[in-house]
Amino acid sequence: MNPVNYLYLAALLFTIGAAGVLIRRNAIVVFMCIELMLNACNLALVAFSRMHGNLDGQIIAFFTMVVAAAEVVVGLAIIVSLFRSRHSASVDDASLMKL
Amino acid sequence: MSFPLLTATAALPALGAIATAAVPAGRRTAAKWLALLVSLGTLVLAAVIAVRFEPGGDRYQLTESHAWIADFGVRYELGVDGIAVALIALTAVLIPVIILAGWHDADPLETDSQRWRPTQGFFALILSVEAMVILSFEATDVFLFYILFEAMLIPMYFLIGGFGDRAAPARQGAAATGGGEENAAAQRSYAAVKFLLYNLAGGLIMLAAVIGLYVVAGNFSLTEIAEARANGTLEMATNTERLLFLGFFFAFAVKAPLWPLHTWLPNAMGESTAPVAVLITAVVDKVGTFAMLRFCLGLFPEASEWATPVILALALISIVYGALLAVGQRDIKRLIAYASISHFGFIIMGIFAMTTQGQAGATLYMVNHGISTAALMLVAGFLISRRGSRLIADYGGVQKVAPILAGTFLIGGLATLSLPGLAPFVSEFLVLVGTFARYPVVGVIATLGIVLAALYTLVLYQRTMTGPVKEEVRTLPDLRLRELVVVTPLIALLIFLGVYPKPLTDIVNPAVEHTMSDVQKKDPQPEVEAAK
Amino acid sequence: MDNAENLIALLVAAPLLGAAVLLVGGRRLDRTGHWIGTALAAVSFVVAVVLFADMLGRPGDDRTLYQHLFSWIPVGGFQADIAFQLDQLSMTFVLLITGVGSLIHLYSVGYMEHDERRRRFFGYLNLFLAAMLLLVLADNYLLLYVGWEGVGLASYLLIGFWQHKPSAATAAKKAFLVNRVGDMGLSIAIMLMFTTFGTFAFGPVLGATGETSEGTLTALGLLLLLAACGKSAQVPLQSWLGDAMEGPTPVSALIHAATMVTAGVYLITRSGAIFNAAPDAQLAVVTVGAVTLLFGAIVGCAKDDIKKALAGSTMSQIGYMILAAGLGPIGYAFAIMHLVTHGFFKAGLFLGAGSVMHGMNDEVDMRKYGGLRKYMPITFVTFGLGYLAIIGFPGLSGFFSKDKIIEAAFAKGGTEGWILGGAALLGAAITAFYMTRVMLMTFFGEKRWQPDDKGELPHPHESPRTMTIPMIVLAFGSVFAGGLFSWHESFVKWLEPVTSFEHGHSPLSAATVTTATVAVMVLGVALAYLQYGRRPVPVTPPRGSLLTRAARRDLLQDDFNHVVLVRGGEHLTRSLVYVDHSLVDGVVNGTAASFGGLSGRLRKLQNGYARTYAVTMFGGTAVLIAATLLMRAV
Amino acid sequence: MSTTAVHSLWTTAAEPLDKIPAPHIEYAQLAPTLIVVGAAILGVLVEAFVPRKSRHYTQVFLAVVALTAAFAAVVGLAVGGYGTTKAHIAAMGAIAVDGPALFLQGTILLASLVAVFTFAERRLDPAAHGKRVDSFAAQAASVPGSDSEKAAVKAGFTTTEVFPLALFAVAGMLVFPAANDLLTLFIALEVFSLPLYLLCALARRKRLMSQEAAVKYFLLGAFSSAFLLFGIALLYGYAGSVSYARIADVVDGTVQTIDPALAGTMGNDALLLIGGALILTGMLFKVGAVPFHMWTPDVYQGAPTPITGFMAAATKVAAFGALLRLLYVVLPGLRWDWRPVMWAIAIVTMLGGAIVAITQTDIKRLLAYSSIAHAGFILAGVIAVTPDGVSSVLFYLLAYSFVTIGAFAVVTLVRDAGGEATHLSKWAGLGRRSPLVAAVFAVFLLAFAGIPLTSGFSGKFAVFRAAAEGGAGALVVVGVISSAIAAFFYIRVIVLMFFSEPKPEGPTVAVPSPLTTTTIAVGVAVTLVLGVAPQYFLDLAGQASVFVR
Repeated sequence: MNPVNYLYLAALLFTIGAAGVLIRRNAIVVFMCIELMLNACNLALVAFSRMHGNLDGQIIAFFTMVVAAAEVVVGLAIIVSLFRSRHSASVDDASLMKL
Repeated sequence: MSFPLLTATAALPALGAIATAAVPAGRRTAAKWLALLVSLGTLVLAAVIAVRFEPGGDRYQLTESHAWIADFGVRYELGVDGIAVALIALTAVLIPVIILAGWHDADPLETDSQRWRPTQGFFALILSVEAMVILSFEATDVFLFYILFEAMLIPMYFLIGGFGDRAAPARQGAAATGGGEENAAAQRSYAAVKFLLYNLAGGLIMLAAVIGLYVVAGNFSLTEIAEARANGTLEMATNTERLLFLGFFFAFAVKAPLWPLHTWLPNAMGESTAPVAVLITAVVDKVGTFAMLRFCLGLFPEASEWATPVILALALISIVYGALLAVGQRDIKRLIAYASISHFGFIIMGIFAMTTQGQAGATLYMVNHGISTAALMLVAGFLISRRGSRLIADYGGVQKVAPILAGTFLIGGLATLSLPGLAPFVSEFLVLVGTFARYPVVGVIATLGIVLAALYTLVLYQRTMTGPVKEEVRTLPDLRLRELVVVTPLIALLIFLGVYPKPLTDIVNPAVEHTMSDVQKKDPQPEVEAAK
Repeated sequence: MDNAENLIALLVAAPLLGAAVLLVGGRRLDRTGHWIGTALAAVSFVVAVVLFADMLGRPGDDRTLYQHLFSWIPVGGFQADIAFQLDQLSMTFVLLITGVGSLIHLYSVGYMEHDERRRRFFGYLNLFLAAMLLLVLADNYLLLYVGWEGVGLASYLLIGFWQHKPSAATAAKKAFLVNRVGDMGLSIAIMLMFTTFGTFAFGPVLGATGETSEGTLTALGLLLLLAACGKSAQVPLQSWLGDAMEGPTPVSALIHAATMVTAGVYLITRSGAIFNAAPDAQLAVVTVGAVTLLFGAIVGCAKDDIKKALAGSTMSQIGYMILAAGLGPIGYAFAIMHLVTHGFFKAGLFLGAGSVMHGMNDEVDMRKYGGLRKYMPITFVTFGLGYLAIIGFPGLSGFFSKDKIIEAAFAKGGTEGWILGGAALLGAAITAFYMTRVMLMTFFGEKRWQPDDKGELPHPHESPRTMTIPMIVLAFGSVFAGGLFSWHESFVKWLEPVTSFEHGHSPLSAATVTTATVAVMVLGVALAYLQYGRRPVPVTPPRGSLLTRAARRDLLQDDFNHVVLVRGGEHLTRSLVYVDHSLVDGVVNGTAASFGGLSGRLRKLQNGYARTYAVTMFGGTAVLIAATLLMRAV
Repeated sequence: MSTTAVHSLWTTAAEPLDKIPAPHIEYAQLAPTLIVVGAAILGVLVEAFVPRKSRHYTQVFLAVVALTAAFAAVVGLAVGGYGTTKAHIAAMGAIAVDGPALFLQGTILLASLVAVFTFAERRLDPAAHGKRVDSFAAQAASVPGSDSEKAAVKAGFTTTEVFPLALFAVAGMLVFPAANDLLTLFIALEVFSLPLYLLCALARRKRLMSQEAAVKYFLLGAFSSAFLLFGIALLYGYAGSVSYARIADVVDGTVQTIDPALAGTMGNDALLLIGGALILTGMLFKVGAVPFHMWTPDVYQGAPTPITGFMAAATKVAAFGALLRLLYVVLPGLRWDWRPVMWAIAIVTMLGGAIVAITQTDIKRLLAYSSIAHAGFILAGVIAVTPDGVSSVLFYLLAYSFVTIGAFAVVTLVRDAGGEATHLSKWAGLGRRSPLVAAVFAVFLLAFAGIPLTSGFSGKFAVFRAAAEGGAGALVVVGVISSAIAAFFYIRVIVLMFFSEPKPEGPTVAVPSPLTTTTIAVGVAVTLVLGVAPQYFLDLAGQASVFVR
């Protein structure tokens, strides 16, 4: 199959993720959408890696996964602490600071 | 390497400022005396400059030059021509007077905390202004000048905003009138901010032009650039030159100030104490007109000529408009401020008339206007401090209770209306003649200014000093010794320079010749000789 | 006496020193001040006499002395010097100024006796003398201008001497301002001279009139005329003189009758060369003169205030002089001659008036005088002689000088000649009328004295010696000066080297003119007698004819000024203040405010919702990408 | 880890397994980073093993020593000529050791050092239960206002983890501007972002705001890094490599061997352009340029002030360093595409920051917006694609970072019952209460405003000059205009401090320990030195202005 299609898919996933970030209120969901975006990147990387016939893309994908994991740790920590102090994980509730 | 006289003259007040600021809170009087002595020392150094300066000699003398910011093509270059010497002398003379006049203006209030030391700050700021002004007169490096031109705004800003006089303010026109220390403070900081923003805006526009100049010329040395332009090694596209000129001129026109960029001056002079007002109009604003003469004409001769018609028109408007507004004022200080606007119109007109008489006259005008305004404004300040009001209407018949005060006030006023025999007449007439020689119509219209000047001065004098004695002024004391000491030298100078201005003209003339050659202009020949 | 020129400076220096000493000296001089002032004035007079004697000792064409003190304003081609020139013309003035001046100093000693600021008064008087002498001694127009404004200042200070009176302060201000308008003319004239001749010293300028266009000269002439109008209270700048009577009477006598107001005549005569070459300018001059001499005379008829009446007459008499000066070489000498005689008798009249007021608790309204001749005989006699002189009673000073002018006016020739001559004659008639009126209302008729504000009737008495002596001396002048001057045309001959002189060719014989003059004079006197001698004078002024009422108000000229200039000016300034505050300043504040508003609106975007921020980021990225792609596409 | 190395591993898999060619790493030249990382790891161990009461001092000591040593190492390298003649690519193409890298690393290290002093400050907050406390939460995990929090406070807990976290962040920042391939770039970004997210959440007072700031920062940061990563993917797809040099060659079309795949992707400029744009987005987010700036005010306000100062200074330096390298090394061939865009962004950033700041009422938000405006000014310098451009930006960053840290340090001093009094109205009359502090803050504000004789002016002049020489005269004009606007609000604060009457219930100025004092003193000193005699540092930046490829 034409590798370009994988890229289309990646772009699609990326956009879906972005859209999710923009429209979902729940911090956790938003965060998952971001993860989705990262994974879209991974797909693209792997596809390109295949096209160019070198491993760089795949290596980066691995790194990305690690980074994503780290982000989960940090992110969940923050979101949970926020949730515990506000009893809500809605991003929109967290708007003390504005203007 | 001879003794760096110019640096010393600027450094002394700078160090003095630091020392004064360091005086502990308790020792107020010590700070005052220190400041006074330092300013007098500066006066001595300035006198030395004036003596060491040879009118016949090089264009820039006592020069100093050191590497500074090579990366920006900036050098620490100093040098004085006759014009600079005259203005340095003016500054050095006025500052002690101002300090003495403002002796009690910054005494702390009971409400102030112990660590707040307004007095030390006041005199330190004045000295720092003196240092920067003097150095800016000496700078022959555009960048160095620009830096000082901008930096001196800060102390001025604190002087205006921090030390308004304690009189209940009286705002002009539709604006809300009303007393109260609160309101006063509000208007004071309004005036201060207005002053700073106006001048900062001007300065930033100039910054763009300065950068542009660097891009074109590659360095900032006034002498080098002028040379390069003269011998054609430095070409400037007409439009580039004009844009750069405008950038510079705008800043100077704000500072001078030229109509319609003048509106900060009445507020600033109205809200600040008389000595600070004098500092603004008599000393700091002179940097603007001086810079027009030295930098606008020196760096951009063609553009200057190109812009002359418009500038003359604006100057003319300033003259008449300022005078008319002065007539319409109800507040003594604002009246004097508008009068100054009118006078700055004359100075700028003289500079851009591009004749020897015009430019020499303009230079003398800077000096004389400094002295005369100082005299008038300071006496007005003494009056206001006695009665606690700036409204003309609150006075009347002062002449009867305080004849000496009234007399000095009258002399200041007569100087302002440039009565022959007093210094301002010489300069004003030179400016008029110089302008008339090249632009007769402009000269004639400008002459209206002398009638209007008589009008606002005499109206002011009549309303405040003559007529039946008002109840509130019946108890006003006459001038005290300190105040007499302040006024006497000014009046003496006014008379001396009015009768025998030759010492001044001797210094100034050669410098003016140079400027004329910068712009490659010759005085128009008299009709009769032209006919021959 | 060789190098007498070194004395010239002394003429100016003496009174100047006096002024300085008296004004700076302070209270400790209060007791002696007036004598110091008088003495220094006298010194200057003595010097003048010495120089005069010296001058007579030399041939007519070699009588001019020069003294160069120092270079004043040297800038490029502009070379102004402090230098004096003493020729017959200035000599005449110097003598008049110092002579009359000293007398009036003396008079003031008595007149100002009870004023606690007498020292200051004498200081101002000395200042005036110095300035006036500078004016007539200057050898260039710029220095003349200095004196010109100097006398203006002195007059300002002296008119407003009683500053606590608002009317006085206002009058002083008005005088200065109106004069400034005239000064504008002079200063512009000087500029024009500089651009035309490259100098403004008398010699070079007046010598080079041939080398420039008539247009320039006409312009110069008109500008100088403007200056003269201001200083000499000629129409249209005459309005200040009447109010100037607010000043102490000696001031009116010295400044506003004898000397300062005649400076205009001096200026025109001095600049004769310019006017001779500019007929149009001359025409303007004679017109102004003729109009003013009638104007002043008419005003003089209507005033009940004795000083204002005399002021009107001064205006009118100076009108004669200006007229004469405008006639050119046929008139200059007579202008100056009338100026001198007028200096004597008008000063005399004013001092007389002062003496009367002195006796009448400073009452100035003639309707409240009457029958005073018995009570102050000396005043009456001296005043009477002055009166006879001014109406041109044959044999007295005024007769000779005025008669010559009228003759010269006719000699102008053509219709102009007739008109001017006619005007001059008419003026003579009216002069006789109003002066007789003054005479009758003051010294004859029954007493119409009114109690003053303190409610006590005045006790008229003769004035002290210090006041009467000057009056007597001046009376002598009013009687004999004219005769002396016209003795073998001595005065004309004396001035000729400076002003040049030629006999006019009058269409009427001298005899005819003289008889006509005398005739109209008698007529005027007769009319006045019928009006004020036969019938009792009402204390409250009658409503009077339209003309009378107009004349009382200076022919409405003041009202015109008030409406047009004062009111108009006030409106202009008020509206400008508004403009400055709302427009010029408004623009700036508006800009600031608009930035504030913009800021406020942009701020709203920062609404605290993370997702909004994400949207902006996303949008930003989209735009960024689109832009980059577009860049490439284009 | 270099990708070419990986490639070789893959192709040589046939070889016997006992021979694994070890990658060649120049440890000496990576010393600064390694020292910091090592110290960070040590810090974690300290948390684990050192008893609580001595942790604070140990951590502070460790951090200070580490940063100083790292800085010494940087200086050593610079003196060793690695900034100029010996500049080259280290760690098998992963990291560049050259002038800009060293200059920026030096700046970051110094900035972090003085910032760490403010972290360690324990005199400002009133002692809780007789124990000195710093400005970080006693126990970040405990719910605000809960009993556990009270207990933690009572027990005198302090979050000494801030120091290792900060060190990790610093390590990432050191690598970020030196990264020479996209992978390293991405990793470095994450390495310094993640600790910062956490640090933001650690405020002792106003914890809700602090947490909110953390969340916002985290979500938006992750969002932007996703964009960055996608950009990386596309660029990799375009060039078939992530090493800067290689990509640059491909962009310039100067590659020797072109395999068919590469030929295919090379033809597709969309990949290149979109990828470039996405990477720019990621950078501009960190820089805080409009329209990617919106996190800045909230995060600056919510984060503990010492962290804000650290972030505002060090992050900007690192991000701009990376941006410079990206634009000057990777995408110079694309200049004609990105310059117009950057023009637009610079303009909106300068104006936007300045204008919105006018109406701010909270000092920290005010400084946030001013930092946005300054980002705009720096971008003006970035756009001039000349060595002068680079040096001017380097100089500006140096000047700016110290002013910023100093300013925020002063903010920590002005306190009332609720902790720091950041609302402007509370600053009224400060000049009369404590003239010295007010004067110092005024100096910083004047520097921000770019008044001559302060570092702000020298920096502004440098970048504007570079921009003008680079042919961006219009940008300079916009710059001065927005400076004029910006001046307005700086002056507003000065007016407030000096010309308005102090409020009776106004805040007090806490007397700091030598630590914060040092920070502020250094800030003032640098501000004035760079303002009056900047020549030496300009030379330094000038020598350091050449990127190695």
